[in-house]
Amino acid sequence: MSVTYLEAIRAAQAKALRENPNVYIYGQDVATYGGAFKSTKNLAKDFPGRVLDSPISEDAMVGSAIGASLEGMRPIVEMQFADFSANGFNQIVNHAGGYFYRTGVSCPITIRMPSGGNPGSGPFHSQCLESVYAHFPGLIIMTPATVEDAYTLLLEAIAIDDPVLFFEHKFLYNRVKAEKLPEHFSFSAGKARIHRPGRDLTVVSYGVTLYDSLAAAAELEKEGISIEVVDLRTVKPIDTETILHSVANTGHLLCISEGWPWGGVTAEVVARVASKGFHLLDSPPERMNSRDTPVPYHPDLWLAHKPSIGAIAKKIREMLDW
Amino acid sequence: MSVTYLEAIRAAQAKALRENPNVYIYGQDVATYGGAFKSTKNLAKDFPGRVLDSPISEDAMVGSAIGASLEGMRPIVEMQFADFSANGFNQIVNHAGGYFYRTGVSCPITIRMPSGGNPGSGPFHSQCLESVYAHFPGLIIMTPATVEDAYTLLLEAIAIDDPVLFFEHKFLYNRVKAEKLPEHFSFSAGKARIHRPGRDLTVVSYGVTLYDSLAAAAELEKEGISIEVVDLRTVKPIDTETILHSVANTGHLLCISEGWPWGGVTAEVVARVASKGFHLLDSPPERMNSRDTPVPYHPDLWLAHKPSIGAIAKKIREMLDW
Amino acid sequence: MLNSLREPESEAVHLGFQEQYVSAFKWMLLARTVEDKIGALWRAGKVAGGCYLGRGQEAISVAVGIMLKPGDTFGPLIRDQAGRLAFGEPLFDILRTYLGKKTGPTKGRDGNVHRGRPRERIYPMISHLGALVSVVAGALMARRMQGDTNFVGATSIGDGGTSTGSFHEGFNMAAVERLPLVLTVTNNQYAYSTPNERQFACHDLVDRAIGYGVEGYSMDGTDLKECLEVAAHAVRRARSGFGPQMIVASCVRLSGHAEHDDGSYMEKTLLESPIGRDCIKVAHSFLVEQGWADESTVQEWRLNAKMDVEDVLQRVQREPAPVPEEEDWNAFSSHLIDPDLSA
Amino acid sequence: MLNSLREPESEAVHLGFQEQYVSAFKWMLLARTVEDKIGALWRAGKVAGGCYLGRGQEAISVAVGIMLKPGDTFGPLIRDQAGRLAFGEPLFDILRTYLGKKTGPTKGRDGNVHRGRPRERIYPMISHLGALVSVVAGALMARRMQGDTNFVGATSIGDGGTSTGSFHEGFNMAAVERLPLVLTVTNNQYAYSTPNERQFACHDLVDRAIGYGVEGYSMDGTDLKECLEVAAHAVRRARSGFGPQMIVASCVRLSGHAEHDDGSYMEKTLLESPIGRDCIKVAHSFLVEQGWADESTVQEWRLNAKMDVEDVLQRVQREPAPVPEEEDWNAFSSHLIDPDLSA
Ligand SMILES: Cc1ncc(C[n+]2csc(CCOP(=O)(O)OP(=O)(O)O)c2C)c(N)n1
Ligand SMILES: Cc1ncc(C[n+]2csc(CCOP(=O)(O)OP(=O)(O)O)c2C)c(N)n1
Ligand SMILES: [Mg+2]
Ligand SMILES: [Mg+2]
Repeated sequence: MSVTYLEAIRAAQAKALRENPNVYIYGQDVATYGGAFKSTKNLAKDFPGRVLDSPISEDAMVGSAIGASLEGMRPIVEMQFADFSANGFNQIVNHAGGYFYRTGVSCPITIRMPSGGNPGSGPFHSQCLESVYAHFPGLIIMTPATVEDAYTLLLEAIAIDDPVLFFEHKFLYNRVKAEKLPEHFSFSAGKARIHRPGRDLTVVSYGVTLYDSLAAAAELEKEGISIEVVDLRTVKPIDTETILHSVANTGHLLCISEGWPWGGVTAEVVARVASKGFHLLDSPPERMNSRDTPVPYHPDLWLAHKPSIGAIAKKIREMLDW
Repeated sequence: MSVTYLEAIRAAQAKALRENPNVYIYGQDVATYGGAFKSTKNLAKDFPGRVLDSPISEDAMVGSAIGASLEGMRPIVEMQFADFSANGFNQIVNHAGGYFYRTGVSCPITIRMPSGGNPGSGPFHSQCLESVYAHFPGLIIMTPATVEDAYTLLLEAIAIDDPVLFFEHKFLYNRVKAEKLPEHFSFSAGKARIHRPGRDLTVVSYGVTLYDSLAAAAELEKEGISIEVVDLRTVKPIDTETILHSVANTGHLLCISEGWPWGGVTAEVVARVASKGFHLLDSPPERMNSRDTPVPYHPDLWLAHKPSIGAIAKKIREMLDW
Repeated sequence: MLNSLREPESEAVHLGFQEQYVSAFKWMLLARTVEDKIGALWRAGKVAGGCYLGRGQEAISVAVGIMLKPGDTFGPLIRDQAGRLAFGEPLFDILRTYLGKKTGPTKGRDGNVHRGRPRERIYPMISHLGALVSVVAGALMARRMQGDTNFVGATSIGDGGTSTGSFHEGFNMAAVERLPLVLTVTNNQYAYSTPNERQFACHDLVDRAIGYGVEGYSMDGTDLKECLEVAAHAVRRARSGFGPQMIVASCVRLSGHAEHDDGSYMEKTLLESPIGRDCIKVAHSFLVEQGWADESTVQEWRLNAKMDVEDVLQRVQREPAPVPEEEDWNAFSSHLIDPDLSA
Repeated sequence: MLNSLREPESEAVHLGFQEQYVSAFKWMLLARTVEDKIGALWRAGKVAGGCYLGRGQEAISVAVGIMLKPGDTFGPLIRDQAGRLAFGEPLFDILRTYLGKKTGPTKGRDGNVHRGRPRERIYPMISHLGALVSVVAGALMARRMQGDTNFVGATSIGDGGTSTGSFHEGFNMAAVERLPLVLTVTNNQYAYSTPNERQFACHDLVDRAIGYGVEGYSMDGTDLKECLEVAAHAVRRARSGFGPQMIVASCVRLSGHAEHDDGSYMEKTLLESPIGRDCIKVAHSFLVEQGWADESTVQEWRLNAKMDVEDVLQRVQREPAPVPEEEDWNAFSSHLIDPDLSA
């Protein structure tokens, strides 16, 4: 028996629906169809009246979740693709985001954001928008990379009293597996994790590039280079402490994301380490991102658009030669 | 005779309308009323049929400008407040932003974004959104601080073949003045400027915080500290070269913005300097931003929400003690 | 003129109508009074930011507000002072918010029309027009999921706000879900300076009701009697399971868009048209005609309203402003705070 | 059934109608043929990403496409293969885009339905539904400002797409500006898996026309004759200054939402209803009944379509894919490139 990342997301939603009568799911094609990626498969049948198809109205989907949360509900909104959240942008950043600060009343909604690239998905079904939303006050931004995190962070997202944007990576849906789902766990949003300990250089990443980083680390190990890989897990808040601790041990930082380069997670991480951990650094902190263009459709272009394992390894070798 | 920042914006539009029959202005209350801030005052009268009131439809305002630009027009869209561009977000980032890369055809639209805080403006009429849009490929982001730049950069925005978001700062509208508008000038988008030369520390800023930085520099001058102040002018592209050149002279970097702290201009600038100019730095590069909450309404809270002159001076003193 | 897509049951002046009318009128007076005061404070430089008043729209607003019961949901818009008061918003909230007091519902973090009491189901608006429609709809969906019955929600929008995508998505969703939502479209002929003909092309905004598949009414927003009748009818229909109700009320904004705007672009003839009447004057005459009040009674009510406002204002003015040093710069209600950003 | 808000002039089968009908039918065959081929390529793993076909919607799409003249603007949606061809999009564009060829209009940067030729006024769609309505409207505004006359623009939307705020804002704007925009709402009963009753609550989407103040028609989308008549009428009205036209066409999607979807959630009875007919079969019978073509002629047309598709496919398959090393990673067309990001 094994569980995929996608199944973990479905299982977390089923558990939340089962244990809390105030949880419901709202989104396009989530009911009978079970969602474009089948992440709500069977849930409408198992929880009648609590998994509802919405019109193609991202603004109103989020707005309605805000209203329902004020009535004590714990709505889960599924965006069909994170890219379409652009149409719900105002409700997310301006309505949900500032609710607590402006009114003193919290707005516990969870928005599921199927994110990231797949070959052939193109400019409008591939985006990594975590950095855009993280810029706004009041939104918690989760970016699980592992099956376990997909499960526990989603449960935590639903439990948290603030709006949470849950960036699940589509490329991982059926590609990563775990033996089984954790039964005992404590919530840990906002905490990064040393995914792979190492001595020589710290790679900070999350989502799909975590795996590319691990693959590069495995390659470099053969050359005697020991890489520590930190999985951010939550990009807002960022766990600066864990990052600094790692950099203190290695003296080198490379931050990697599939998102666009201007002002995203990698800029934030590098800026923090440069400010707070300047004296820990033995070489300039570096970052890698996808190219500053729309995500291209053709699989070959797509591969060249984002940081590859080879490019990561090359960058690390250069950094350590410095 | 003197010209305000607001008058410069009006004058640039008038010049563009006069010189190019394809220029027109579209926005809420821009015609008879002359715009919420009067930045299109009299233009509807002087250029009949070319300054048009739009419905309250930010998405369609931007969409229509995209279509018109494909027909050879040079539309200027006025957002009543930059904050309301959230409702036109999808058209800006997904439609206009990637147009050239996807189709090979350019999309020359200018969107005017009255931005930034004023006492009593509150969470929805004060936002600095330049960093949000800069994250997306294909958008040029201008942030003029001076009367001259408000004039020449706006003319350049209209002339440029790409979509330009023009972040004019409302606090500056009637507060900064120039003797007269430049008559001879060459376009210079993408180039930063040393606004004030100095020896001891580089402050990089733009928009309203440029003035706070200058005031802090003046204060520190009395203490014998010589601050170089760089005005970014355009935050995408960022003129890394000018910044690095300045840091090479001073050895210290502080980047200041009125925007929110997570992943914005200051993170991008600090990350670039940390990567490319690591060896130039004699102290950790630092940044200052507004607080990570909605912009508060009460004038006292508002003042405390953003970097103050005093806080800037204090930070610099600390950095130079390091 | 009562012009609905489905004919409402005849709304004769029913038992209790006089009482309701008088009560509504008093809220209108109070709303006008407190707004006049806020305008004066604004002109005296005592109110920071914008100042958006509901002059001329009190009848429409109060009619909806007064029909709601405790437990119902209200999502008021810019010019809904009268409805807010009728639904139970204390005068204190208004003045504390306009004066930015720490004691107010937003603690000075937001101002003027952005106040609310979510726990008591008065939803604070964000500035982005149309955004509240789906929020109120979602609250009603939640009530239904929770098994509640006998509740309605009301919210409003201006002629300009109907052009927003948010409005369309929210109202369509309410129609699909057949929610007990009463939506008032207050057509005051202008959105800021923009006249109706630059905003929509249909004959009457109530023509949209059929396209959403909801019941719609078009009414004279300056006549309190008609406003009360239509609102009573619509709220009752919504409460009884007939789905969303759309009320389009015609009137004229009796000031500029805000206190900084003299409204000089407005068609002068509008004020002489029937919908250009001041609803308070219309109601005043009606009360006297009906013999429900005489001049001196109305005079007394006005005085009471003035005294109430003055009294609350006196107290609020002595209340503290927010203290920046004590401000909790944290937008999260959960334990998750980023130490790097909260500093 | 022709059901318009304002009665169109009687549309008898006019001179040249036979020619037009036959020509439209051939485009429909070509569209179906190339889509069948693309579906097969997709199933064979030769098409990356999604595969959204227009089976069953050819009559509606072609009717609009064929009425447009060179110089008009067309903003096609997902299932507008037939209309694209009729308006002049080369078969090459379709296959090059689906196969991600460097030679295609997007050079492999975007795929499938996102192709276009902006300079020739075929606008590429972005995925976000509704977004093209205002873009086409803006292009028409531009033409008018430039002093052009005698032009129209057409675009389409699905039943699901009508729930987007973009659609509402764009179409309302077109109505306010009284632009020559023909909007086709293709109601194929489902948006992906979501049936009409979870999408809107009005009786017929044409009920929205009156609310926008535009002329509206409701028609059977499986009958090419009716489609051509209504489209001709609407395009003529738009061209003659009667403002936006809304055509609501009913039909059934004859596949799943995309090739990965078997559509098993669809009501089985729909396919047996009149609107569940295959528009190509209906037109085929009509042609034979009218004596405009006999079986062998139709057979020949089908063959020609197949040969055309095969011929173009053969050539396109030999064309090069984009080469990552040669890719210009630059989203700006002006000289402004950020050296830090273009590296
Ligand atoms: C989405 C959005 N765009 C622009 C504005 C700026 N704005 C505030 S009020 C207003 C006019 C509103 O007109 P209307 O809806 O008719 O209401 P009224 O002021 O007449 O009561 C505008 C354009 C806004 N609040 N929201
Ligand atoms: C704004 C937006 N949200 C979600 C989607 C995902 N999506 C793509 S097609 C589709 C269904 C469209 O249904 P409809 O408009 O009826 O057109 P049809 O597919 O039936 O032709 C959805 C939900 C999208 N493209 N755009
Ligand atoms: Mg109005
Ligand atoms: Mg459909």
